Amino acid sequence: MEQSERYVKFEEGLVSRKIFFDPEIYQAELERIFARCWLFLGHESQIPEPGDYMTAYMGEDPILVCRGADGTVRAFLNSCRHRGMRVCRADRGNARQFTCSFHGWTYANSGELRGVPLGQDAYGERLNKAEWGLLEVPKLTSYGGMLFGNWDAGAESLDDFLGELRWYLDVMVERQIGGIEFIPGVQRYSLDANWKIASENFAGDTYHLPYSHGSMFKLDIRQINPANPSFRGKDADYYNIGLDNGHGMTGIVFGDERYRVDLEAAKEYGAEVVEYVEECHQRLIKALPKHQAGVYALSFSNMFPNLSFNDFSALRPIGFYLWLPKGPSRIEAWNWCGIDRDAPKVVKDLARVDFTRIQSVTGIAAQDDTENFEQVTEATRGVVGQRLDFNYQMNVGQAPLDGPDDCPGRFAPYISETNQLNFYQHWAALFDAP
Amino acid sequence: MEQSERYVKFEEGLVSRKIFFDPEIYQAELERIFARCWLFLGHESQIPEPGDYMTAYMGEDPILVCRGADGTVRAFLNSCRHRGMRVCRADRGNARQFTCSFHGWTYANSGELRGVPLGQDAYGERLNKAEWGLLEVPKLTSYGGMLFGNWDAGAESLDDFLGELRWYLDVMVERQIGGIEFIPGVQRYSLDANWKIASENFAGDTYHLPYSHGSMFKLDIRQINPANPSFRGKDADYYNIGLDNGHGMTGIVFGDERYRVDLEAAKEYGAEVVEYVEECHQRLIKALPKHQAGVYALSFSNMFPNLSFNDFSALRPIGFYLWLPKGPSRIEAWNWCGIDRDAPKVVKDLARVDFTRIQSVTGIAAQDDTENFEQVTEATRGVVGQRLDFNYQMNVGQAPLDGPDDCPGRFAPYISETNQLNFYQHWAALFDAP
Amino acid sequence: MEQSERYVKFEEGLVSRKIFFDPEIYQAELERIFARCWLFLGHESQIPEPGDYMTAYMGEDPILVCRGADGTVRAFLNSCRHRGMRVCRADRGNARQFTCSFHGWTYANSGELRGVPLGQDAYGERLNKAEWGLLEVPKLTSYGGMLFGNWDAGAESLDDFLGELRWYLDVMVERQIGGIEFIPGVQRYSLDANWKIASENFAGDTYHLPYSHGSMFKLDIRQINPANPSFRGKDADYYNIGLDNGHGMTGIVFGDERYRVDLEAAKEYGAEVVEYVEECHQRLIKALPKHQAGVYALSFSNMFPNLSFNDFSALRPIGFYLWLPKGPSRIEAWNWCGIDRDAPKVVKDLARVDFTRIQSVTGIAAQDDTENFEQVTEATRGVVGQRLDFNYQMNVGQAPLDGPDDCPGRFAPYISETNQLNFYQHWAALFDAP
Amino acid sequence: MVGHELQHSVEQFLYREVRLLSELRYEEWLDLFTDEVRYWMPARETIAGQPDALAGDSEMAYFDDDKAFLAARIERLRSPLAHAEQPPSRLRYFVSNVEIEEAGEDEIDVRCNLLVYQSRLERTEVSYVGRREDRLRRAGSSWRVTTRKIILDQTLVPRSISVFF
Amino acid sequence: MVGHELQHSVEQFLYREVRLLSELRYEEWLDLFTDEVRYWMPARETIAGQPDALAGDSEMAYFDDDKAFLAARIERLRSPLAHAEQPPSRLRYFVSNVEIEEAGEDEIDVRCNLLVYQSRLERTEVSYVGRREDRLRRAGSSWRVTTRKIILDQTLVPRSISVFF
Amino acid sequence: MVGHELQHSVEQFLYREVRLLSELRYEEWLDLFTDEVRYWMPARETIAGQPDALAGDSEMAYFDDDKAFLAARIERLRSPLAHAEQPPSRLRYFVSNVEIEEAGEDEIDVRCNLLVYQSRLERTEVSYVGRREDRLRRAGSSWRVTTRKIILDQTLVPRSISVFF
Ligand code: FES
Ligand code: FES
Ligand code: FES
Ligand SMILES: [Fe+3]
Ligand SMILES: [Fe+3]
Ligand SMILES: [Fe+3]
Repeated sequence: MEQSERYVKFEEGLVSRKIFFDPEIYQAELERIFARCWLFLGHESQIPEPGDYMTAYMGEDPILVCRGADGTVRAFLNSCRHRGMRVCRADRGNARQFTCSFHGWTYANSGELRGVPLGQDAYGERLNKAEWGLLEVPKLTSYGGMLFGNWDAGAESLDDFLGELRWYLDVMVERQIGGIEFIPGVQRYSLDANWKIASENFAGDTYHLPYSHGSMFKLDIRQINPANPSFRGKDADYYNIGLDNGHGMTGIVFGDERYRVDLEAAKEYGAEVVEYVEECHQRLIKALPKHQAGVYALSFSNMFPNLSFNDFSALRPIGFYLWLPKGPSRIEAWNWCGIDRDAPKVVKDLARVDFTRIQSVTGIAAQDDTENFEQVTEATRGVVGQRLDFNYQMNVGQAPLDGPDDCPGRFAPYISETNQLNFYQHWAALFDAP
Repeated sequence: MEQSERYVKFEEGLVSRKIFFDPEIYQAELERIFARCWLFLGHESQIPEPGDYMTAYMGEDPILVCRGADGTVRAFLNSCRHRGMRVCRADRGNARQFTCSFHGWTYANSGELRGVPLGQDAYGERLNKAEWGLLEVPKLTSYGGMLFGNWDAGAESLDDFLGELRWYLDVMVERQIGGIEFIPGVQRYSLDANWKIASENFAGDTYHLPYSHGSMFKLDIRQINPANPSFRGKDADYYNIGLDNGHGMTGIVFGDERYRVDLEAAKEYGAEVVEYVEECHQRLIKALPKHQAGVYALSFSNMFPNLSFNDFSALRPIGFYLWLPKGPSRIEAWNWCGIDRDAPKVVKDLARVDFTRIQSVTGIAAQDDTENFEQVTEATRGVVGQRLDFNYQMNVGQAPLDGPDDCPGRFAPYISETNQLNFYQHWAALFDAP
Repeated sequence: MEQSERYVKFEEGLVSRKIFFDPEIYQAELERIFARCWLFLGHESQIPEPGDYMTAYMGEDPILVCRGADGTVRAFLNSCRHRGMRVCRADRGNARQFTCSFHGWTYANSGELRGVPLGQDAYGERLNKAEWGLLEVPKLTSYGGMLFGNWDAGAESLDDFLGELRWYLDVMVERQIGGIEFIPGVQRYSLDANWKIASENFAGDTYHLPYSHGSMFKLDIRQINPANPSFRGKDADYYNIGLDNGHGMTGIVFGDERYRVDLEAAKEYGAEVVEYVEECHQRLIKALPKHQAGVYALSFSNMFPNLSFNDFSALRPIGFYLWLPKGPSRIEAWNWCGIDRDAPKVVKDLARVDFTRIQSVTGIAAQDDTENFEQVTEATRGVVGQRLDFNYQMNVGQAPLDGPDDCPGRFAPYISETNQLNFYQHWAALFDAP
Repeated sequence: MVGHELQHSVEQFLYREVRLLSELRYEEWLDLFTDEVRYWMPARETIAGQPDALAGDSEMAYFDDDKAFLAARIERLRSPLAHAEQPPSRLRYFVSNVEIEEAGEDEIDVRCNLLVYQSRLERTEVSYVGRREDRLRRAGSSWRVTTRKIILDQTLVPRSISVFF
Repeated sequence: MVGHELQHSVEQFLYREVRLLSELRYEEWLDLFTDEVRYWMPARETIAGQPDALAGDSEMAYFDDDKAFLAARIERLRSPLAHAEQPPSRLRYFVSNVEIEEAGEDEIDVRCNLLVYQSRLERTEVSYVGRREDRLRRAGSSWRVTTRKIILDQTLVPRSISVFF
Repeated sequence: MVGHELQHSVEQFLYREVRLLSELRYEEWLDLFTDEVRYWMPARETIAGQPDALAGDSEMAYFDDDKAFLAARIERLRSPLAHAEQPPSRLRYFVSNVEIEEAGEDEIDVRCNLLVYQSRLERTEVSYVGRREDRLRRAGSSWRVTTRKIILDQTLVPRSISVFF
C-alpha cells in the first residue's frame, strides 16, 4: 500500500487530520513537494532594472532573485557558500554584487563568486571559485512576468507543470493591456495553521463563502468596487474546475458573463473606464479563441502547491497569496497586488484600494479566514481529534459536469469539494514518489 | 521487562526523571492515560439550564459540554466533523445549536448534525448526516454534580474507576445541604512543569507543607478563616491514604476531629453558622455509617490522573485544580471554587474569599508551589540530571498502618510518600497496557 | 564508516551544515561532548571566601559551585536529590548550607545531605543520607584560578586535556603580578545560533576580522585603549596555532612583539603603567623559557568545546566568552572580564572599560558577530541549504608552517582555517566515541 | 514646544479614543474622525539604503480607508458572522510619547508611539508595535482626526489584523 | 475633562505607587490605601454575547483582599520562605492612558492601562496586561486608594501571580 | 512634587530624545548630552539577599561610555560595515512613569521606565525592559543629559545590544 493511502482516501472523500500536524510528514513535504515543484518567487515588475533584486523563499530555504546586468533574472539560495551567511539581508534593492557580511566573499548578481578577501594570499590555488558561486535555482521560468523556480534540475517544464491551468492563466495574462505589474510593496503576516489548509481553500473551497464571509456579503461591497461579486450561490453556469498537477480554479464562467459585469460596473466611472474594459475584451478576442476569451476573468484559485491568486475583474486587483510553510502548524503569508500596467489611474487606484480592503492582511475576508484556519489547527491537534478524517464528500461518486467544449479540466458545480480532493490526490502522488 | 519498569522502581521508591520530560513518553501518556481514563470536565452547576454549555479539555483535545433540551449533559470533541473547526469558541453560554464558523454546518447541542448550508443542492444524498454528528465522548457520568468523561467506550464504569475513593468522596458530597455548586467563573494559568509534578503533589505530598508553605503557616491564617488548619506535623491520627487506580488522599482524620474544628470556628460567626455546621454534621450522620461520617471533611487529594481537590471544612471552599497537559513541560491549570448551594451567605463569602487567598492563582500557597514545580523542571532537564531518579523512599519497606476498621485504602502516616508511589504504580500499569 | 565522516570531511575541508541543526546530533553532543569534556565553571576570584558560591552550567545541566569551609571548591548538580528542585536559585552569594525550597532537605556546601525535615520521624532508617548528597561533579580542577569540571570520572586530567594549550596559557597566567581576578559581575545574552558557530569563530576565524569588523577597525580604536591592535592582515610573524584536543589559538606572535606594543602604549599613561608593563615582562622572563616568555600575550582563542577567551595585552582585559548550548540553534553567552589583581587602578579601569566597548554584549565587535552568527543559522536551515557543506578549504593540502623551535602546535598563517578543521576533527572523534 | 494645556487636552483625546476601541464602542470612535479622513497604514519593507522605507501614496498599504469604508468595517464587526472578532478580542492600547506640533490655524500634528495588545479566545496573544502620525482639527473643546497614518515597526505582521489603530 | 494640575498630581501618585512596588517597599505601598480598601481582581471568561465578561461581586476573583489581608501578603513576602519571590522578581510597571473623573467632594475615579513586566531568576519573563479602575480619595496634597479594581485582558494568566497590581 | 510645566518640559525632552534614536538621527541625539556625560549601564545579577543587585562603579557594566566613545559608536554605526544595524533595525521607545526631583540650582534627577522594542530584518523581535535614572541640566529652554544610568530588568539580555537607551 502506498504510504499516502493511509492519509488520503480519495474514493471516500476523506483526508486524515494527521497530514496537517505530523512533523515527519512536514519534513517529507519540504523534500518531496517544495524541493521538487515549481514555486512562485515574485513578479518581474518588482525588479525591472538591471541590478534590481528581491528576496523570497522556496519552502523554508531563503532565496535571492536578481536581474543581471544582461537583464536575465536568476534565483539563488540566499546563503553564502563559504559558511552559510545570508548574503542579502534586505527585502529588495539594486546591486551589482553582494558582499557577505561575515568574511566578505563577493558574488556577482549573476551568482558567480567574484572575489574573496586576501584572495591569492589566503587561498593560493586552493579555492576553485568556479565551484563556489551562489547555489543557483536550476530552473527558473517567467510566465506573464510571474517568476517560478524549481530546485529539481530534472523537473518537467513550467508549461508541463501548469498543464491545463495554463489555458486559464492565458485569459488573465492576455487581458492586460500593458501586462501585469505588481504595485510596489508586499504584505506579510503569520498564522498558526498548516500551509495546506490555506492552499486548498483557494483551490476549491467555494463552500465556505456564504458562511465564513457572510458578514462581508451582507455589506454592499459594491460600494468598495462595483465590480465586486455580490455572492452567488449554486449557479449552473459557474464552475469549479480541477486541473492536472493539483491545481484548482473556482467560479469560472463562460460566455462573457464577467465581461458584462465589468462593463456595467465601468459605467459608474465614466467613459475612460468603459473604454478600458472594452479594450481589455478586444485584446482577449484577438489573442484567444472565442470560447476562451469568453472567460474574461478568473475567480479565486490555487496553483499547486501554495500559490493562491484571484482575478475577478479588470477593475479589481489580481491578488497573489503565497502560503510559505514555516513548520507543521505555521504559515507566513506574503500578499501582492497585481494590476494592468496600462490601466487608467482611476482603475489602478480602485484595484489597489480594493485589495487592501477585501483579501489583504486587514481585509474583511482574510480576517475571518485566518480565524478559521487557526482554530481548525487548535481544535484538531489532540490525539483523539487526530484519529478522525476531514470530510470532502460533497461530490463523491458524482460524475463530472460537462463543461463547454474544448475547455480543459474536470468540471464541478460552483459549490463543490472536488478541487480539494484533486489537490490531495496530487499531494499523495508526490508524497509517495521515491 | 515491562517498559515502565525502567522508569518506576516501586520497590526501591525511585522514579526516573525521564518520565517528566521525554516527548515520546508524553505522547504515550496522551494515548494510554488521557484517552483511557475518566477525566474531569466541570460541574453541572456551571450549566444548570437546558442549552447551557461550557468548554473543557480532555488531554489536549478540546471538549464542548452541553446540557440538552432534555436536561441531559453530553460532551463532544469541540471540532467540526467537516473540516475540524472549533465549533464553539466561547468558554460558556447558552445555545440550542452551534453553527461552525467555517462552512456553517450546524449541530444540535445534542451533537447531531442538523443542517448543512445548501444541503440538498450541495450534497444530494452523498452525505449521511447521521454519521457526521459531533464526536461524542462515549462515556459521561455525573457524580455529586461533578462531570467525568472517558474516551474509551470499553472503559470500566466511573464507580469502578473511583473505587475506594468513592467512600471518601461520599463524605464530601453528602455533607452538603444543597449539594455542591461551583461559583461562576474559572481561574486559568500556565506553568512550565510536567502535569505529574502537580498531580502527585496533591496525591500525597504532605511533606512539602512545612517548608514550601512555611511562610503561610507563619501567618495567622486563621485570620483568613478560623477553620484554616494551623499546620500539623506528624500526628498519629492523621493519615495519608493510597487508593486503588492511583488516587490519593492526605490528612484524613476520623472521629469528628474536623467537625470539632469547624464547630469551634463557627462560633466566631454567630448562631447561623454554628447551626449550619451542626446541620452538615447531622446530614452526614443520617446518610452514612458513623465511622464514615466521622471523617466529616477531606484534606487535599488527587483523583488520578490530573484532578486535584481539597475540602478541609464546611466553612472553607471545595477547591478543584485541574492540571491540563500542554506538552511534556507545560501545564495549564484550571481552578474552580465549590461551595454548598444552601450554605448561608456568610459561609459562601467566607469560602469564596478564602479560595482566592490560599490555593488560587494568587494564593499564598499556590505561588510557592508554582515556583517549585517550575524550577524542578528547569533543574532536571540536562542529560546528567536525566540519569537520576526522584526519591520517594520515605516509607519504603514500611508496613501500612492499621487504619480504623472498615475504612478503605492503604493507610500511611500523615507525612509520607506512599501515595505518590501508588500514583506512579498505577501510571506504570497504564503505560504498559497495550 | 564512522558516523561522523558523513559530517566532517577533513581532507576536503568541508563540514556538513547538518551538524548545526539536527536535534539528534545536538542530543548526542550533550552526551558525548558536554558530559565528557572539561568545561569552564568560572574563576576562583568570584568566590574568594569560605561559603561563597556561584551558579553555572555544564551543557544544559545547572551547576552550583561552592567554596567549602575548608576553602576547597566543589561543584554539584544544582538539583535536589529528593525530587529535583533547583537547590540554589541565586546567581551567587555566601552560604554554609542550602535548604531546598520544596521539602527543605538541607545540604552542606560540601554537598552532603545534612538534614531532612522531620528526619527520624519521617524516614526512620529508611533514608541513607550518605547516598543522597548533591551529585558532585567528579572531577574539578583549578588552573590559574580558572575552574574546570568534568562529568566523566574516568576522563583524562585537565592537564592532559589542555595538552599543548597549556604551554600558551602559562604565558597568560604567569604574566599576572597578582594573578587573574574576575571583576564582579557577568554579562549574559542569548543568540539564535548553534554553539559551534561561535566557538569555532574564536578557535581560528581570523579571516572574518577585516570584513565582519571593518567598521570597528575603521575607527581609531587606539582611542579606547592604545594597546588595541590596529588590524593586521596576513603577516608572516603572526600565527594561528591548532592544538591537540581541538583547541585553537589565533594571532600568536613571538619575540616580544606584543610586549613592545604594550610598552609603547603604556607611555601614554605615565611611569606607573610603564613600570607595570615592564614588571609583567620581567615576571615572564623569570618564570618561563625565553622563547615562551616572548609570546607575552595571546590573541583570541577557543578551548574546546565552548570556552572562548582573548588576551591581547597587559593593558587590556582578559575576556572570557562561554557559549552555553541551549538547543540546536540557541546559545546563551556568558561573558566575564579578567584582570591582574595587582595591576594599577588606571590599568584595571582601562581594561574594564575596554571590555565593555569591544567584545561585550554591547561591544562594537560582538554586535556584528551576533548578527552573522544568527543569520548563518537563519539562512541554512532549509532542506536544500542543509544539503550543502561549509567551506574551510583555505589551507587544505597546505603544509603546516614551521613555527619557532620548541613551540607546541600546528602552525598556520594568521589568516587561515586550519584551526576550525582541527576543532571539527576533534569534534568528530568525540562524536564517534562509544 | 506647545503648552501643557494643549498637551493635556490632546492626550486625553487620544486616551479616550482608544478606550472607545477597547470598549467596542466603534460608532462613537468613528465620530471622532472628520468626514474626509484618510485612515492609512502604508506597507513597510526592509529596503537597502532606505531606513524608514514606507510604501508611497499609490503603493501597497495595509489600510487605505475613507470614512465610508471605516463605517463598513464597523457595520461588519457588528455582524454575528464577523468571525475574526466573534467573540470579541480583548484589546489594550498603550499610547505614549505624545508629541505635538502646531499646523496652522486650528490644526495640529500629533505623533505618538503605540503598543496594541490583543488577547482573544483562550490563548491567542498578539502585540502590534509602531507609531501614529495624526493630523487633528479643533472641534469645539475637543478634536477630530483628519488624517491618520499608522506605521508598524513589524514588517511581518504577527497575525491578520482585525483591530483598529 | 479635569484640569492638568489634577492630572499631574494623580499621575505622579500612580507612578510613585508602582515604583514602591518595584522597589519592594511594600509597607509604604500599603500606606497608600485607605483602611476600608477593596483590592479586587475579578475573574474573566469569554462568554458568548458578553464582550467584557467579568465575574460579579460574589463570583470568582483572582484577588478579593481587604487591607488586613494585603498586610498579611506583605508579611508573608518578608519571610525568607516566600519562595515565589525569593530571590525577589524584578518588576517594571508601565502605567499609561490615565483618565480621571470627579466623583463627588474629594474623590475621583481613575482609570489607567497597565503593563506589568516580571523578570525573575535567570530567564523567567512574564507580562501581565490589563487596566485598573481606581477610586482615589484626597489626602492632604496627595491621594489614597479606596477601591482598586484590576482587570487583566488575559483569560489565561501567564503564571501564578506573586506580584501586586 | 515638581510643577506640571517642568514635568511637561522634561517629558517632551525625553520623547524627542528617543525619537531621534528611532529616526537614526544619532548625531543630533548625542548633542543632547553634556561633554562630561557618563553613559552607564551596570551589569545585574540575582544575588542572595540583595534585591536590586547592581554592579558597582568599578565592576561589570554593559555600557560605561564617555561622550567621545558614544561618538565613536555613532561613527561606527554610520559605516556600511556596521552589520548589526545594516540594514537598520526599526526601534520604538516607550518612555513612561516619568518622575522628577530637583537636584540643586539648575539640575534635576529624572527617572523613567523604558520599554525598547527592536524589530529587524524579516522577523527578529527583541524587547528590552528597564528603567533610566538621568541627571539633567538646564540648557536654555531645554535640557542636557549629564548622567545616564540604565538599569535593565533582564539579567539575561535577549540579544547582543546594538541600540542606545
Ligand atoms: S560566510 Fe560568507 S564570506 Fe564567510
Ligand atoms: S469545518 Fe465546520 S463547516 Fe466546514
Ligand atoms: S525536592 Fe528538594 S527537598 Fe524535596
Ligand atoms: Fe475565504
Ligand atoms: Fe503546596
Ligand atoms: Fe568577531
